[in-house]
Amino acid sequence: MPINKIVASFDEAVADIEDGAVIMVGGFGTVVSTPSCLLEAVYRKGAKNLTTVSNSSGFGADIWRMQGAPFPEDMDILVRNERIKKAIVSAPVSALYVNNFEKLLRAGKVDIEMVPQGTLAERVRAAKAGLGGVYIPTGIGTVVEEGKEKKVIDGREYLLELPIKADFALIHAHKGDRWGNLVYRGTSRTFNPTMAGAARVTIAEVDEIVELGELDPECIVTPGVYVDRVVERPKVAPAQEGEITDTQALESTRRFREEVEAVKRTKERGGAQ
Amino acid sequence: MPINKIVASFDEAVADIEDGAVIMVGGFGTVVSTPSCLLEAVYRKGAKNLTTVSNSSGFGADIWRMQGAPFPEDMDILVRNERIKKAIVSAPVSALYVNNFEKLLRAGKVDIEMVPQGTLAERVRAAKAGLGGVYIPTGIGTVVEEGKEKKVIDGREYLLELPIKADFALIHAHKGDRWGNLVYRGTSRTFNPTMAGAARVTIAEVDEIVELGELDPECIVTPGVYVDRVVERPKVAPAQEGEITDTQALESTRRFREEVEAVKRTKERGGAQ
Amino acid sequence: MSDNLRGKERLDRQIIALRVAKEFQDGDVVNLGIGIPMLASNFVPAGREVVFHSENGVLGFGEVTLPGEGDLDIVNAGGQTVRPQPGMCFFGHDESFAIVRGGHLDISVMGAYQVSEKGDLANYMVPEREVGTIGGAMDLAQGARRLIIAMNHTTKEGEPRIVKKCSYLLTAPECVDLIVTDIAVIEVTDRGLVLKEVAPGWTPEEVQSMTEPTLIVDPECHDIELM
Amino acid sequence: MSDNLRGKERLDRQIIALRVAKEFQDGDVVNLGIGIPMLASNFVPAGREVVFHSENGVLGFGEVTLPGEGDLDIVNAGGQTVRPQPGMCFFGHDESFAIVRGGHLDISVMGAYQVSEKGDLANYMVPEREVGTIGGAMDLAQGARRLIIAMNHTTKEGEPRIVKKCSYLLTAPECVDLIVTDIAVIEVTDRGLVLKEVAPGWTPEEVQSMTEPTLIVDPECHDIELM
Repeated sequence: MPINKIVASFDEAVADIEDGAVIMVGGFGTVVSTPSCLLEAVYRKGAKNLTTVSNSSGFGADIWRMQGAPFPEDMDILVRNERIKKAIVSAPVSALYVNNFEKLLRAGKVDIEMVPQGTLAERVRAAKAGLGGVYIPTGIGTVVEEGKEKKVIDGREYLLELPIKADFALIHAHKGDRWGNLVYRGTSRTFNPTMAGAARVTIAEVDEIVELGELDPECIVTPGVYVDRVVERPKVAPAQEGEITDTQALESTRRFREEVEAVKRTKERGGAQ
Repeated sequence: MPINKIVASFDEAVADIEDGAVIMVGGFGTVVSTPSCLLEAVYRKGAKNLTTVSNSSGFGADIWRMQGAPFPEDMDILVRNERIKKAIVSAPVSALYVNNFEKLLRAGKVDIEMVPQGTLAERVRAAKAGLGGVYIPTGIGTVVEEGKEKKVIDGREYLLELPIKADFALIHAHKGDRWGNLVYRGTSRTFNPTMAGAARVTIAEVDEIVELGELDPECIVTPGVYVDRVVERPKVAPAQEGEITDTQALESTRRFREEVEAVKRTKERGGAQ
Repeated sequence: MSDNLRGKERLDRQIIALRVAKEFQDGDVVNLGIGIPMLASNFVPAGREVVFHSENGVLGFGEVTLPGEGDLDIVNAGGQTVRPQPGMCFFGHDESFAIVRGGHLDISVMGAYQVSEKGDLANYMVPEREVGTIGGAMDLAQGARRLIIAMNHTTKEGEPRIVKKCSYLLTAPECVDLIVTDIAVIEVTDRGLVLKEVAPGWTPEEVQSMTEPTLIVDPECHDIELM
Repeated sequence: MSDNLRGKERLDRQIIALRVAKEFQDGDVVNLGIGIPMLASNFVPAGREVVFHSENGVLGFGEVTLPGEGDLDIVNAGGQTVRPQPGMCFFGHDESFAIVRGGHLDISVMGAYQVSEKGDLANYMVPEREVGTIGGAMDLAQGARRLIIAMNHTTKEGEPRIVKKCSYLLTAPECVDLIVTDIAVIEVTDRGLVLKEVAPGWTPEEVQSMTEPTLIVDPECHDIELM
């Protein structure tokens, strides 16, 4: 029988994610790197008391709709619906933007383990690569040290960092085939290939499913062996309803546009006047 | 000034490899994955008392000339000329073939630290990734345990394995550009991308140098940041002189051909008769 | 071993590989060691799709090809050219062993010098030769979900290779799941070694006489199927 | 800070970024943090070739582009679209931080809340807000060969950000090499903080009055060049 990891729908793909599950969620801060449709399906499924492992905690759909992203949901869909018991996360909040995660955190409604981004990547990789732990210098001399074994190796201090094990990894890739081989697009790899294979079950949301053999064997980033399920995004994104009401998003985009324009002017005139 | 990591000759590329240096050598067991011309240049340079880090210890040029490999020298060029003081190696000898390294080893002319292949890869990666060490389960209950710290993590025993640091990494890639970006060909990646960036200086021998921008950014395997020098193989390989005299090589190739033919016959008739 | 068994016909290397390949189920990710195991990529049962891993950094290759045929840059761990297949992909050594160590292989098949009744494996160092090669054997022995050993049942001198306790240096303790030899198929279980199949013409008693630990003969023990 | 300094003209964010970019030498591999640092990719001095790294997995991108221009799949760590360039390549997070932690970056540029006279950095957690974000800051602070801080010299309330000892939680101890602010350029040395440059119209004494630790005024201290 041919191997076939392709699953027909997002709801089917996440049907066994139960309350209390530990889920890794790929991506960085941007929605285009995020498994948006899988997150929506987890929300619809109703799973709660989740422990999530992710780089960031989401900004909500409005800011991404402003950018024209066709699938605008990010981690915020689980945050604002209070599905998360504990977040293992590197960049939970933003200096410029008060997100829903920050509100929950201040309200004491969610536990957090904040992890340096590179340490998060390495701990996820350790789980995938069968390592018992890794010694990492990041965080020495900071609160990240707390409760961790310290060791001096070759004259330098390191912290023992343990693998992060998870039940599911939800990732987003550009193209995939029935073996689970994946390629990504541009800077949207981020945590997606790192998390692929690091959980008991890896589920890949892809922009497009292609025939076996269509992906160049020299350019496959995630070997199919790491992937259990592949599910394709709809070719036509659902229409986004309603006004964009997020004033923070509008404001930060406006500010950034002004800044880039100011940079251009500064450059054109060769510096300050 | 444009960044230009391209070096004009193999001799120039290895000119600063001094006696007593620690050098990583990419590749697996096959010569096509090996930086053959760099190894020849190190031999010509005369560097001795080297510590080498490699998967295997070479079979000599004859076996590869028989296969039609245009650049047939492997680790054996440093072994048979007794340039190696110590080898950190995974597969030093062969069950079917007595190589020169085995002769030196029996004669007590070289030190060896034998390392499981995956542990070798992980220790090299640890050096490149700035880790102090990694806990690895491989080798528990074997001689590999000797002298190593053991730790039970989450109910399983692991060995503390330390990074392997080196002065130079000599690697072989298929194509490279002036920034040092590299792509490989087929199964010849092996230790090459793993070692790229793991030493103080990484030198890449490539089949072809291409213009910046010719390599697909989605398919670059080794980012140029890991590579210090790029040197191109001659487009026309030097003529190989002399008869192939290695009787072991001839015999093992003959035996293997017979075996594959026997497999075909067995398959055609649907099993044993 | 009695003299009358010494000359008795045993399975050849191809048939051992063929028998090993029957273990591969649809979708299995399988690593084949150097020697007999590698031949098994040519004997995948018809209609099954199996993904072969090789430690030099490839998943999804096909049959071993003749020397001189094939691309020298598409080889298995023995350096033998193999047929490319759709779905194949390449990677470096760190990723290759993340796959092995991280438990992403369903089956590893290897040769051996000795296997103990507890499933200890010795396959890298021969004392009489004073040297050996670990290679990927230790990683594969402990990393794969299921370890199958393909080997001759006895040494050239007729000494058992299936022993109570390995006298050779261990590759990994308690790792072997199944042993396929030129005269038998034996499963390593918590109760001990269970004889599941014998080569045509061989009896369980004859296999026992060439095996050091006591074998439990499976009530359904039968002849190895040769096709 | 005296009231007459409060209204004095300081460098704007673009000019701070322009000054930072003058530090980039040919061939440098540079990571730019969110905020002012990111603007520096638009100010690379003419004729120099610099390779920008961003922790989301890219090396070799070009200038920041306007919102709505550019490809959402080619962005810097702030999620801003950047111009693709020949030689650019992409990778995942484990590789991205192997590059950072492994010492493969020449320069990291970041914002900060506070820098101490020893070069301690505090830039992730504001006590009054009770929350913060570590992100890649700890990795970058300890991993890059040279750490440049781009920030305003004082808080909105006029309190110094360059302090004897950080009152905010540390990102990393003793990691900062150079501080570029809206009124000065200060080098962190073993002898202490050395004032190298001042904004046009500012005196070393005025800069000192807005800085907690004592500054060593470089004999060659001069005006920051604005172009």
